[in-house]
Amino acid sequence: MTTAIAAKSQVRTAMNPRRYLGDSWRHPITRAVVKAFLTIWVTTTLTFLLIRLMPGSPVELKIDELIQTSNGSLSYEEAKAIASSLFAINLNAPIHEQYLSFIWNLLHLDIGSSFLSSGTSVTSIILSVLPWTLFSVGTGLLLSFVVGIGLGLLAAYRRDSLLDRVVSTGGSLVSSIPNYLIALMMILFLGVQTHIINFTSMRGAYTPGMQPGFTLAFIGDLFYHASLPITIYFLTQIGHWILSMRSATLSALEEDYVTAARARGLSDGRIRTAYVGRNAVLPLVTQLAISVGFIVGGAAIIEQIFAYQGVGLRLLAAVTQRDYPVIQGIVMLTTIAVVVANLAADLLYSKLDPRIGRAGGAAG
Amino acid sequence: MTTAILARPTFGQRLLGMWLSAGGFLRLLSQRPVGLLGFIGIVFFLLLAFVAPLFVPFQNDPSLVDIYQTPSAAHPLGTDFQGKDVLNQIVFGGRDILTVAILAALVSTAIAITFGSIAAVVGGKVDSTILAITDVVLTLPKLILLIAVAAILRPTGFLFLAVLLGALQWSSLLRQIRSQVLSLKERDYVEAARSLDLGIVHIVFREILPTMRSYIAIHFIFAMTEAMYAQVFIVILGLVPVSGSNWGIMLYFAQGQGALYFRDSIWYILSPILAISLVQLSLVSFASALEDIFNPRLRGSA
Amino acid sequence: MNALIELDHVSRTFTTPAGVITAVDSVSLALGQGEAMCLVGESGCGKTTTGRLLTGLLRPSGGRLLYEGKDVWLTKGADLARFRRAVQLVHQDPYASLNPTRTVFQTLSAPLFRHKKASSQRQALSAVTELLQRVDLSPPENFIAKYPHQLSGGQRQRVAIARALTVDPKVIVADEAVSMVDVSIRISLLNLLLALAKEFGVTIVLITHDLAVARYFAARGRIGVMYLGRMVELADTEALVTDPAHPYSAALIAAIPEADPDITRSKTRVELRSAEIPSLLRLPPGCSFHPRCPLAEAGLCDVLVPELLPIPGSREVACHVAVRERTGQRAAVTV
Amino acid sequence: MPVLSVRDLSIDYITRKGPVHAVRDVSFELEKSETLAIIGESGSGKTTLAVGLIRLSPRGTKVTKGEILYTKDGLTTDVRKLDDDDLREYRWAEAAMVFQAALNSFNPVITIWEQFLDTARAHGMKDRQKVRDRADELLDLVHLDAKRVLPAFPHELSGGMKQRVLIALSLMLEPQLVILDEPTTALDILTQRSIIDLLKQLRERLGFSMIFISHDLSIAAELADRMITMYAGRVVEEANVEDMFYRPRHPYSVGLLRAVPRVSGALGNVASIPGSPPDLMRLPVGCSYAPRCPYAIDACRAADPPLVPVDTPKHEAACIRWKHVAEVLGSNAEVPVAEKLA
Repeated sequence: MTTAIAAKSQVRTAMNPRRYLGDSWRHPITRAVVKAFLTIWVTTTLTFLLIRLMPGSPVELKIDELIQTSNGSLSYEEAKAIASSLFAINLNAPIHEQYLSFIWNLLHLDIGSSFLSSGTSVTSIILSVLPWTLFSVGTGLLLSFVVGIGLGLLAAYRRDSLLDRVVSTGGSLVSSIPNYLIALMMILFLGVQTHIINFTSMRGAYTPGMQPGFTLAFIGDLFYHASLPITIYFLTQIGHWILSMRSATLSALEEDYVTAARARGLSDGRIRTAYVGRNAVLPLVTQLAISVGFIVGGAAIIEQIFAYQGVGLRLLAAVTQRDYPVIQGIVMLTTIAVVVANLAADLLYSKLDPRIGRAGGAAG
Repeated sequence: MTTAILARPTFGQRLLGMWLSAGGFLRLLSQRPVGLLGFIGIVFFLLLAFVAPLFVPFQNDPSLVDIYQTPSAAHPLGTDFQGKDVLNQIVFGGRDILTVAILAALVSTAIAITFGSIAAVVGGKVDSTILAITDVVLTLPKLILLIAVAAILRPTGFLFLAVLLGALQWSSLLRQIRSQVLSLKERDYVEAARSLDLGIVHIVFREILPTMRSYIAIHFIFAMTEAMYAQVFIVILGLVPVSGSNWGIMLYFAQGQGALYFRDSIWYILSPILAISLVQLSLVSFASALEDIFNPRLRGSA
Repeated sequence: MNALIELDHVSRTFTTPAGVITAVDSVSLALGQGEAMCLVGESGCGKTTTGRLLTGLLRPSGGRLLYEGKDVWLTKGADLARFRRAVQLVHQDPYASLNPTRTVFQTLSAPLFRHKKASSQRQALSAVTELLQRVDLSPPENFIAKYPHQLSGGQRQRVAIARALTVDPKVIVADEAVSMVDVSIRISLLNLLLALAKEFGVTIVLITHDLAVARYFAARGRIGVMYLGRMVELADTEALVTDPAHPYSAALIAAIPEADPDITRSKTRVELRSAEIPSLLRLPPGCSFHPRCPLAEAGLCDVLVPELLPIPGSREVACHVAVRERTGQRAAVTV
Repeated sequence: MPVLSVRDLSIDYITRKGPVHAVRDVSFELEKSETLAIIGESGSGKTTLAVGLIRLSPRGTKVTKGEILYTKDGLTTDVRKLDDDDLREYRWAEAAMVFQAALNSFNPVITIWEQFLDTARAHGMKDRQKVRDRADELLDLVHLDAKRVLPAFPHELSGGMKQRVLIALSLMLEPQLVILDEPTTALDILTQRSIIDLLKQLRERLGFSMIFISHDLSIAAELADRMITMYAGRVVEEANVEDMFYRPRHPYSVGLLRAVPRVSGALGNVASIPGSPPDLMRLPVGCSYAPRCPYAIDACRAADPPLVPVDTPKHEAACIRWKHVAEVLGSNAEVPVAEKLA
C-alpha cells in the first residue's frame, strides 16, 4: 500500500503539460498583445454594424442619394454597386459575407474611398491628418505627465505647506473645468478682448507655403501652430497627474524601505529618485495609457475651436458631409493608434515593475 | 450613540441617526473650505436648475431691436443674438443638462456596481469575461465613438442621451468596484458571517456595502462631471438635434453666430461657460473633500 | 469513543500561477467532545488549511469530513446548515476580524436575530450582555456600543469569541488566535478557551506556530505536528515535549528559544542536514523531510511516503525509523 | 567610556489632541561588545526609542529633551547635535539599524545588488569591484550564495534569506553599534534559530555592540548580556540577564516573566497580567502600571517612581515597593518566576 502512495506522489509532481501553456498565457506581454487585438477587433465590428444595421442606415441613404442626383437614370442595382465600391464592401452578399470581405479589405488597409472626393482612399485622407493630432496630443500629454510628476513629488515632500495646497487645489480645479471651455476663454480673453495672441495666424497645422522638412524654421512653425492645442491638452491632465503622483508619493514615503534607506545613510536625492520616485510613478504609467484614449477623443472639439487640421476636425467634417467611409476609417485608425499607445504603456509597466515582469521567481 | 445600540432601528431612529451624522459630517466638511464651497455650489445650482424656473417667468420672445445689449438693469447679463435675455436662458438652461448628467451617472454607476460585484463575488469564468470586456472598453477613445454614434443615431430624448453617455463611462469605475468587493470579500469578518450562516443578503447589505457607501457616492459625483463634459461636448459640436435651450445650446449658437468675435457679445458666451465651469468645479471640489473625509489613511491619526 | 468530528484522509490542492500545490495531503484527525488540542507547524505546513477544512468553509479535494459520523459534504439543506453553525472559527488578526462599521452590539445581535435566539431588542440586549460577561468583558455596558477601533487587541478577540458563542458551537477552531495579542494577556485568552472546553464541552482546536503556547493550552490534551501538508506526529503533549518521536518534532523543540537563560543557552541542538525548506511545487519524493533529516536512510526514506502509524503510549508518528525503533516492526513494505 | 550613553531622552508624538509622550526620560549605557535587549509590549515606546537613537523619527514626532552620547576611539559626540552630513555618515558607518524582515525593508523594484551598491556609494565606496568583493564576503559571512542573491529582486527571497541579507548589509562598514528591531519576529522556528546562532557567531568574530528590541523574552534570554523592560514610554527595570529573569524587582517585569510559558522544564504557575495595555493618550497620574499592579498602594498613584538601585549590582527598578516584590518572590535562586510563585 505504501509503495502505491509513493508512486502516486511521483506522478503528481511530474511535469504537467497544462502548466507550461498556463505559464506563457499568464505572461503580461502576451496578455497585453491579445488585449490590443481584441480592442481593435471589437471597434471594427462595432463601426461595421453601426454603418449597416442602424435604422436609416447610411448605406441606404447613399443609394437613394445616388438615384436622385442621377434623376432616375440609375437603377437601384447600379446605385447599389457604386455604393458598395465606395463602402469597400459588396452589398448584395449576406451580412456575414460582407463582414468577412470588409475584414479582408481592412487587412489590406483598403477601407473604401471618400464619398465626396471619390477616388482618394480613406487611408490617405486619414494619414494626412492623424499625425498632427498624435503630435499635438502626444506633446501635450507628455509635458503634463513630466511636469505633473515633478509638481506632485514636490507637493508630497512639502506636505500641507502653502506650495502643496496651491499646487494640488489649483491643479485639480484647472483639470475639472472642461478643456474646450478653457479654449474658448483663451480666445475670448487672450485674443478678442486683448489681442495678446493673434489667433488667425495660428490656424492650420503649419503656415501654408512653408517648405515641409526637418529645418529648424519648419519645426518652429509647427510648434507655433500647435502651441494652443498643446497648452489645452497640458491643462486637461495636469491636475490628474499632480494629485495621483502626490498621493502615490505620500504612501511611498511611509514605506519601510524608505526609512531603511535613510537608516543606511543614502542621500536624499538618491532616495527621492530611485526609492520613492520609481515606486510612486508605477501606477501612473497605466493611467497614462488610459488617458491617451480620453485626450485623443476630446481633440475633435479643440481642433475645431483652434482650426487645427487634426483627425478630429476631419472627423467632424466627414460627419457633416455624411461621408461614412471616412467616419468609419477615422474611428478605426484612431482606435488602433490609441491601442498601440496602450500596448507600449503596458510593456513599459511590466519592464519597470520586476514583480510582474518575471512571473514566478526563485522562491516559488 | 442611540442608534449604535439598536440592531434594527425604526424609521424614526434611523432619521435621528442620519440627522446626528449629518451634523457631524458638516463639521468635518467645514474643516475643508474648498469642499464646503463645492457643497454650497452644488446646492445653489440644483436650486437654480430645478426650483428657480418655477418662480421666474420664461421669456422666449426675440426682439431684434436690442441684440447683444451689454448688461443693464433690465438684462443683468445682457441679451443674445436674437435680443433674448441671457440671464433668463441661464436660469432655464440648467435643468436639462443636470438631469441628463444625473441620469447618465446613475446608468454608469449602476452598470459598474452590478457587474463589478458579480465579477468579484462569482469569480472564475464570469469574472474573467467581464474583466476582458471592461479592459477593452477602458482603452477605447470613447469621445470619438460618441461623435460617430451621435452623428448616426441622432439621439434626441433625455433618456436616450443619458443611456448613451452612461453606456460609455462605466469601465474604470467597474474595475475599482470589483477590486474593492474582492478585497472586502476576503476579510475575516465576512468569512465569520458565512460560518455563522447569516445569509448572502446580510453579507452583501450589512457587511460589504456599508463600507463602500461613501466610495460609491464619491464616484457617482465624478461620473456626473464626466457626463456633463461629454454632453456639452456633443451639443457644442452640433451633433445633437437642437431642441429647447440649455447652456450647451447657448454655446453652440454663440459660436455659430460669431459671438466669440464681437467685443460686446462677451456676456452671452461667457455666462454659459461660467455656469458649466462652476458646476464642474463644485462637483469636483466637493467629491475630493468627501474622498479626504472618508479615506482613513488621509485623515491622520485619530 | 466515536469522534464528534473527524478528518478521514483529507487532502486539499490549490492551483497557483506557478502550478498545482498540495496544501494538505491525506490528513486524518479525530476529535472527541470537550477536547482541547493543538495543531503546530511552520508556515506553509498546511495547518491553517486543515483548520478551514474542519470548519467546512473549504471543500476537500480528497477524503471525508465526518461530523457525528455523517459525511458533511454529502448532507444537504438543514443538516449542512446545522453543521456549519456547529463549527466556528476565531481568526488571528483582531484588527480584521470585526467589521469596523458595526458596533459590538450589532455584530453580536445579528446571529441572535438570524437564528431566532432573540426576537426583540430587549431579549437581544440581555443575551449580548450575558455573552460579554462570559468572555470576561465586564462591565458589559462599557463595550456594547463601542466600535472595534475603540477596543484593544485582546478585547476584540474576546468579542470575536463571543460572536462564535452566539450559535452555541460544538467545535471552535482558533487559528493563531493569540499570536497578534500582547504577550502579557495571551494566557487569559487561552484560559477563556479552556473554560469553554471544560464547562460547556466545546471541542477546541488551537492552530499555532508557538510550541510553548501549544504546550500550555493542550497540557492535558494532544498536539499534532505538521510538515509540508502532512501530519508527522500526533501525541499527548507531555510525551511529545519530553520525548519527541519524529526527528522534525525533535528539531523544533530543540530549536525553540526559551524564556529562561539557563535552559535556553544549555539546550542541545539537533543539526539538520540542510536549512533549505523544499517548495510545495517540487516536493521531495518519499518522506518530504528526508533531505533535511539526520536519521534519513537512503533507499527507504527517499522512496516510501511514511504513514501515520501507532507507537506505544497512545501516540502516532509518520517516520519509518521512529516506528522501527519504537516498535521493533519492519517498515510496512509490500513491494 | 561606554559606546553609547543615553541620558533622559524624551520623544513626543504631535497629534491634533496635543503631544503624546511616547518616550519619557529614558537613560541607559552600552559598553563595547555588549548586547542590550529592550523588551516591551505595544505602547511601550521601544520602537520610537530605537528609531530615535539614529534620529530617524517619523513626521509628527519631536525629541523634546535628552542626550545621545556616542563614543568612538575616545572621541564622544552628541548624535542630536550632528549636522546633516555627519548624521548621514553616522548612520551605517557608526550605528546600523536593521528592521524586521517581515516588513519590506528592500526597495521592491531594484535588485539586491543595486541596494548594496547604493549603500556603498552613499559612504564613498565608488569602486564597483571593491563593493562586489565586499558584498560576496558579507553574504558568505551569513551563509548565503552571492551569485543567487545579488541579481535577485526582493520578492524572490524568503523571509529568512531577507533577514540574513539585511544583517550582511548592516555589517558593510563595520559599524561599532548594530541596532535590530524585532530581528526574529514573523520567522519560523528553525529559521529563527539560524538567525540567533548567526548573530551570536558574528558578535564573537566582529565584536560590535548590539541593541535589539523585541516583545519576545526568549530572544533576550538567548542573546542579551543586559536587559531593559519598558512600560508606557518609561524604563521600569534595567539589569543583567540573570538578575532580570531570576530576581526581577519591578511588578511589570515579574508579571511579564510569569505570563510566558516554556516548552522545556516545568510550566509553573503561568498567569496573565490583568487589565489591558496602557493608552498613551490617557496615562494615569503616578506610576502608569498602578492600575494593573497587584502590589500598588496609594503612594504609587502619587508620583512617577524614579529608577532606584536594588539589592543586586548594576540593577535598577522604578518601583517604590521593590523590596516587597523581593519578599513575595522569596528565593534568589536561578529558578523561573512562574515556579517561584507556584
